[in-house]
Amino acid sequence: MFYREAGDFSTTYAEDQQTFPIKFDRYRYYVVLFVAIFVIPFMVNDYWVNSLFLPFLIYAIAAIGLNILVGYCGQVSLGTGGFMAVGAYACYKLMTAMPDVSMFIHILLAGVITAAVGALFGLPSLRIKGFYLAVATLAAQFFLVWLFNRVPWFYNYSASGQISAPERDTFGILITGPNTEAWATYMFCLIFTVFSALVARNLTRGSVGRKWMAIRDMDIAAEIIGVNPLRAKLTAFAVSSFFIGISGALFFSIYLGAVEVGEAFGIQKSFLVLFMIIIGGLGSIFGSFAGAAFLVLLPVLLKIVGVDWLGWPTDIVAHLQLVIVGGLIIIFLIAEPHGLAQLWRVAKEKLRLWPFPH
Amino acid sequence: MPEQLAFTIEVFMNGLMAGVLYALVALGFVLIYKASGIFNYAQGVMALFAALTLVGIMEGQVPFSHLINAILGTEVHHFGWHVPAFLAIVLTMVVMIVLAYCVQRFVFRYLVGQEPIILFMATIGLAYFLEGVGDLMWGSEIKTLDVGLPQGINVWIDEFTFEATGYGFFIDNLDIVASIVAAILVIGLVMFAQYTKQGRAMRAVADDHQAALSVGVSLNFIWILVWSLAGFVALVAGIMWGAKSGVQFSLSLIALKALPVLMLGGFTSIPGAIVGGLIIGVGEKLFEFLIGAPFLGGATENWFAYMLALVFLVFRPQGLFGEKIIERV
Amino acid sequence: MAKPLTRADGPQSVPALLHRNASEFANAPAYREKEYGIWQSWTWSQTRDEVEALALGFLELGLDEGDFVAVIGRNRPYLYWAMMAAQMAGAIPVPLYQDANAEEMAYVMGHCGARIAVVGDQEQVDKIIEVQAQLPDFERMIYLDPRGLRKYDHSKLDQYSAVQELGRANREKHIAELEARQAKLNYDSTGVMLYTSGTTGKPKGVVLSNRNVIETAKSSSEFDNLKRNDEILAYLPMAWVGDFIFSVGQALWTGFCTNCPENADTMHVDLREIGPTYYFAPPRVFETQLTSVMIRMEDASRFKKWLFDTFMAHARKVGPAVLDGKKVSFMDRAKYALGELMIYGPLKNTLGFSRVRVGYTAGEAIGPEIFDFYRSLGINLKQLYGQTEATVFITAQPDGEVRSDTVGVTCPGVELKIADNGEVFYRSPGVFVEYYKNPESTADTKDAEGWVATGDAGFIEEGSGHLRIIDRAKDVGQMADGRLFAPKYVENKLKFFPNILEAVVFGNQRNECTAFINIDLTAVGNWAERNNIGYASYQELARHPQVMDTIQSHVEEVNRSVAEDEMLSGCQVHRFVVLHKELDADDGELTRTRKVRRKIIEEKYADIITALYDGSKQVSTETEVTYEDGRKGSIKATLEIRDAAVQPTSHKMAAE
Amino acid sequence: MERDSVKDQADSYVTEDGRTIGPTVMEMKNITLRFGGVEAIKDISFDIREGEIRAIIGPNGAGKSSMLNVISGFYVPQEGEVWYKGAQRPPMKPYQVAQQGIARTFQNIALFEGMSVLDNVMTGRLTQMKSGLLAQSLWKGKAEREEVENREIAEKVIDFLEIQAIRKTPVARLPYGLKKRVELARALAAEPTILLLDEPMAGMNVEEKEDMSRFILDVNDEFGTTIALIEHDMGVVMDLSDRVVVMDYGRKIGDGSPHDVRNNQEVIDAYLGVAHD
Repeated sequence: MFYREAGDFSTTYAEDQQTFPIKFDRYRYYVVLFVAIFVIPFMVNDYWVNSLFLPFLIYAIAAIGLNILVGYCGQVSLGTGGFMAVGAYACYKLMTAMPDVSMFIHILLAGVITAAVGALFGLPSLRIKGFYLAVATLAAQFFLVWLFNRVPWFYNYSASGQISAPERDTFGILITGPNTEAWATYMFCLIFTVFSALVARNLTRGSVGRKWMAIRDMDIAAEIIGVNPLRAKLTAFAVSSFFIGISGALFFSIYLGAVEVGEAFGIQKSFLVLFMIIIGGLGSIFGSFAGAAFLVLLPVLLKIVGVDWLGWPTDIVAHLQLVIVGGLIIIFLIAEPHGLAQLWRVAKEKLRLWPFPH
Repeated sequence: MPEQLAFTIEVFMNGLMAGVLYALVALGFVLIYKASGIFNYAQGVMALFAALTLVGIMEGQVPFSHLINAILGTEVHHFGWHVPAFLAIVLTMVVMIVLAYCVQRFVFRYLVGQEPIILFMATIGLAYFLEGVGDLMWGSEIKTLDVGLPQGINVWIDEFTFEATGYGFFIDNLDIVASIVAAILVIGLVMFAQYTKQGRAMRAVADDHQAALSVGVSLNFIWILVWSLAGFVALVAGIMWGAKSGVQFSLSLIALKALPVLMLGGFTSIPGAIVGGLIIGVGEKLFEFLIGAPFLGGATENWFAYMLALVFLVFRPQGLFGEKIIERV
Repeated sequence: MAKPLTRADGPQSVPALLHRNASEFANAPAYREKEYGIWQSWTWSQTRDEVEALALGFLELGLDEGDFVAVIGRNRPYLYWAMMAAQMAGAIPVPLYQDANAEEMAYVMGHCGARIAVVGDQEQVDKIIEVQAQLPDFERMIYLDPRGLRKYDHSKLDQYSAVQELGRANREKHIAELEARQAKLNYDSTGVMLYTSGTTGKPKGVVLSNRNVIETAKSSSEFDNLKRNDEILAYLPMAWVGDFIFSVGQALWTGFCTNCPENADTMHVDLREIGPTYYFAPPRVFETQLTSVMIRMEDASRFKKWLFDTFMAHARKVGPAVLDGKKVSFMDRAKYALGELMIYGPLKNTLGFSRVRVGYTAGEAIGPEIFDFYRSLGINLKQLYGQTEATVFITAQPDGEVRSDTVGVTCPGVELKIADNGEVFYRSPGVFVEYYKNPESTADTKDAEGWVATGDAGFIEEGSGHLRIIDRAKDVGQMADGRLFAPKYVENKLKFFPNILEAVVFGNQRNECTAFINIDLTAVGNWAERNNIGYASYQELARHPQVMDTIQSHVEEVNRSVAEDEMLSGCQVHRFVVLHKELDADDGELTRTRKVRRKIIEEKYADIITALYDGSKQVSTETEVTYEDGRKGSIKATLEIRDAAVQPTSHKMAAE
Repeated sequence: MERDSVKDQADSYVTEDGRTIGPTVMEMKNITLRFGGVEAIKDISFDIREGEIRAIIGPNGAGKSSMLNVISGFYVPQEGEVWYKGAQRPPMKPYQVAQQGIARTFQNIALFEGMSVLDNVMTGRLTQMKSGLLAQSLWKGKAEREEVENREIAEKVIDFLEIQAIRKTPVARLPYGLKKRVELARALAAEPTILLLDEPMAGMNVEEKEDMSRFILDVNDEFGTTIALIEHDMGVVMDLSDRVVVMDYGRKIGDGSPHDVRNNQEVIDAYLGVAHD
């Protein structure tokens, strides 16, 4: 309906293969980006940032990561929490070991380290398939959490066994520790989120992405047309873990500030991120954002409605939340297995064909 | 006889008894998986739910009392009666059957023919849902469950072993009862699957839906049946675990214990589930005792089972009893 | 009599124009073709080089001045270049219809004695090879798409790109010669030769000079002020004069960009992608498109359908006025704007018309409601009247004076005159040189003063000065009182009503006109169902009084509009019958292309005609019919004859 | 069988219908393949010559597909050698075989249902795309160039097989016949030395079969691609192929020109008898 595509054509493959080949989509994307960069930072306060934007941005990265593995490469993983923990602890060790190095570097390095770990735990995927693999990844989840619990070196022998982020800045702007500005942390995470989205998009539309999807859609055929399954799967695990590591690092250093591995990165976290991509849509970058937004907003809304308006005890609201999330998962799997992203796609198709039905 | 060995044997026996329980839960998975191709992650939560319900009924709690109170501002909690354990168990079983029906009617009927992985995720959703409902119905505080099972150290074994080895084994009566019940149940289920009409129908469905349909087996019925069985297993597991360490969220984690058992034994093999269960049970206890606790700072049960299964699968993807898979194009 | 004006200044030939563009707007896009998934583009300078390379290649192959080069294939830049290259080399391009069968090709190529043919693909190659034997002058064939041709004997066969290579390789050798040949070209040298698809007899080769091409291109471009940044989609047969003028003439003159679709199946997608700003299509294209729109809307959701209907209704009300910049009440404008957002805009977009600035239709009469549909959407669709002999343009509708029933005012430089029998004559710089090797037909059509007979009868409307074509001149007769009798004109008006499928008007040499009517079974059938009127057969429906009333109202409406034209007022239908059977090609009443065979009908239904003229209220008749399976049968019927109200007219002509 | 001698002949060989085909490019030597107890292929030897269309025919369960799977490295025979381009092929994984220039289609379509036609065809190019992860993640340099270059090749194939109109359609939405064509496109995009077609016309109607046959022939003489195909339809085989191998119960019972094979008694008994099922 709002699309005006006549006269919108491409004369080079570069134009044809760009992320948003349709002008209208492209412009909309620019607008969103503009708002995110030049408007929001000047309006946010601590509450908004801490209850909405930070978790959204950070979970979005994690969702993108998991989506690459599950949605694009078809390898189900329940180890997300564990890998986020790797990112967090890697970041912590780096921060404390090299105080003067920019946080950007630390976060990225944390991602790289997580990627390595992820690839390691991806090795079995060559032999183990389907949800045998899914279960196998739980090994990573439990082992890693246990590791960070039991090996004091990881939490610098602190008495509590917790890790907490010391104050660090980038370009003189404080972005970790208690005394940070809302906009600073927001911008810092935003940069990583945008970066992750772009990289993920580039990978998934290129040859690597096709290898992944080939494996996902029909691994045998993929191998016979020349895709090296182990390579493809390992890259998927590595890239996926890279993003998850970054999100873990941010989750710890920027968002929480101090974590106890068991509760922050337990198996519940793995499921949460998995739900995000199921609800958002497997195999879609947009879906990762949609899912993250949805599951970040939902509890906030429930709390506002349940606790603040109806004045119910928090525990009941928490239980209700479980019911609702669980129910939603089932409903989505039944009604729209491809999630919000698919709804979006359909809507878009309708708009493009408007006023015709098909 | 050196103490170390004695300890080891004791641990071994404890492991064995834990293993039987794992086997039991795993069996719940296998039944559903064989008959419907559903990998039921919610099994553990079902156990929790069953236990909660049992306690609730025995205590005569008002279901959803918290919610009701929150909404109506009332202060209802108890009907003020107590239900005898046996009756309560029966009622709980009824609840589990109703649950089984609902699950089939409202969820999986719409997911027939979906990829296994989708079904799996659906059960994760189900797990969340049930957990939430359970808490809403009965409250989430830790409860003690006493259906009159013998508790405490088994004196006889203690003395006997003391005579024999000079060291008295500490074996909990509950564990003994649990393992016996579990063992009986396991045998019972196997018998059921092998020799009863429904059992055969169940296996028929497992082997070939179409064929089963064509010989007039009602899929819907079978599925409700297996879900009920799973509910039954969950109930038993719930009772045992609940009696042992109280009814609380952690109870639902026994499902996580059962997963590696399944990987080991294969999702479709009943003997696999049993043997796998025992291996895992014994394995993790011994590992913790011999390596974990002394060298790794303990609590290795959390992951040992998985690592074992993982490593095992890498070398034998078809599991303990599965036969070699020939891929075709 | 004014001599056709000549331009001493400015480029005097097509190649000259090409060179001008190549230097003036070197880097502007000249041609595009959707191939391999994207729009391959060539700038003007690239185009010049490509064309030159090919021309040099021609020279190397021994093409002489005055030779003919046949060009056959679907619209592709390469083939347009081939035509230009031929002109560069002093030869004359002859585009042929790609769907012509081997015989037709044999005739045309034999008639002009083409030495070289540039063709699209294997299909064309095979056709020509089939008839090669009959073509003494024919030498070589140049093909574009090598597919399937690998194994052919290449002694008389070259690949297009190979010829260009040849040309580039021998540039030094021939460039001087090529320059010389181009230098010789002037306004009077032949630019192109186009064969008119002869409905009667063999096709005739219309020779058009550079003057014809350039002058018309120039005037018509100015007429619609076409700009360099315009876009057209070239999808109509290359052999048709229109395509030549649009895609070569005007393209070269204004320097706008010509786009060629990927293939037939992707045509609509490509149209949508390009979104041309200047668009031509014959009426049937618009007609089928409109029906498809309606069909697609059929299964739209109720809400969408409601939106569509309401806004389209509004559009029909004010759309054309808005388009013509007439004054429209603010509320209507607002509602129209809303409609633009909700319906018109998206609709135009999906059809690919969003950017159309000038759209033309021509060739035959277009139904008013079809025409108005597109206009009301805000698409500036106009009518023009032209023919090959005039290098297209004779008259066209200027913006703001667009109507479905005229073909507009004379194009710049065109003079018109109407003969007594109503035939339209014109004279213009576009007037063709001659029919190739056919002096007598040339003489028949073009007199010494350069007036050309169109073969159509028409008249110039009082006041507006618009030309209105009424019929083929040969079909126009005279009534007893000498007034003009143009049956087709009236029949068309009648047929524009959805309820009327066919109409036959009589009156030649009579005092008044009468008509046979065939109702449109589907349209009227629908109406019947909606008003739950039961009917068993066509005949029964046709007899139904309400139907008769409706038809009568239609006839009277037509009478009113006919009466408005002084000249044709005599053609009002006084009495009519709704026939008891549908006119049918199987019964020889229509041609296979659904043209009415008056003679046969007049004989067959003589009784009814007499009844129409002897004032009787009804007539019983029996008619022989042929059923699908070929069996013959006959139907008896008693037909009601209705009198239709007619407008009083002055019998001026009769008086004289 | 009598034609077996052609292997010993000089480099090129002229078929009955006068086509000259090149030297041997691949040779199977005494291949035997077992699944557990069952012998799917029993001691079969034959060769494939450059630029020829080589058909493998035989009744259901004759082991044709297994043979194709051996060639494409999906099954590893217990006995026998595969010779390729004059050297014995070491045991290797299917993807390595593909990288050696052997592409194939599948009996029951194995397209990537989650992708568009274009992407599916592009997967045919994967063996040629070498740019690194970093370059791709930034969509710069080699990655970008590579995408465009390979897109061009893919588009040529799309154009060749006349599927431009469905370029961006998700394959899941395509009718069976088109899917088969897209699969051929994917295989073709790899610009293979040998193209293996596993029942390319299975389940097609007459026109579709004609189209497919035309495409196969065109591929063979436009690109000179060597083609080995399995086909049930005897007529099609006879029209298309230069030489035919006939299998029955895992044994080779005939090898030679279509003409020879048609008149080979054993073949007639074993195959033509059941050809009408």
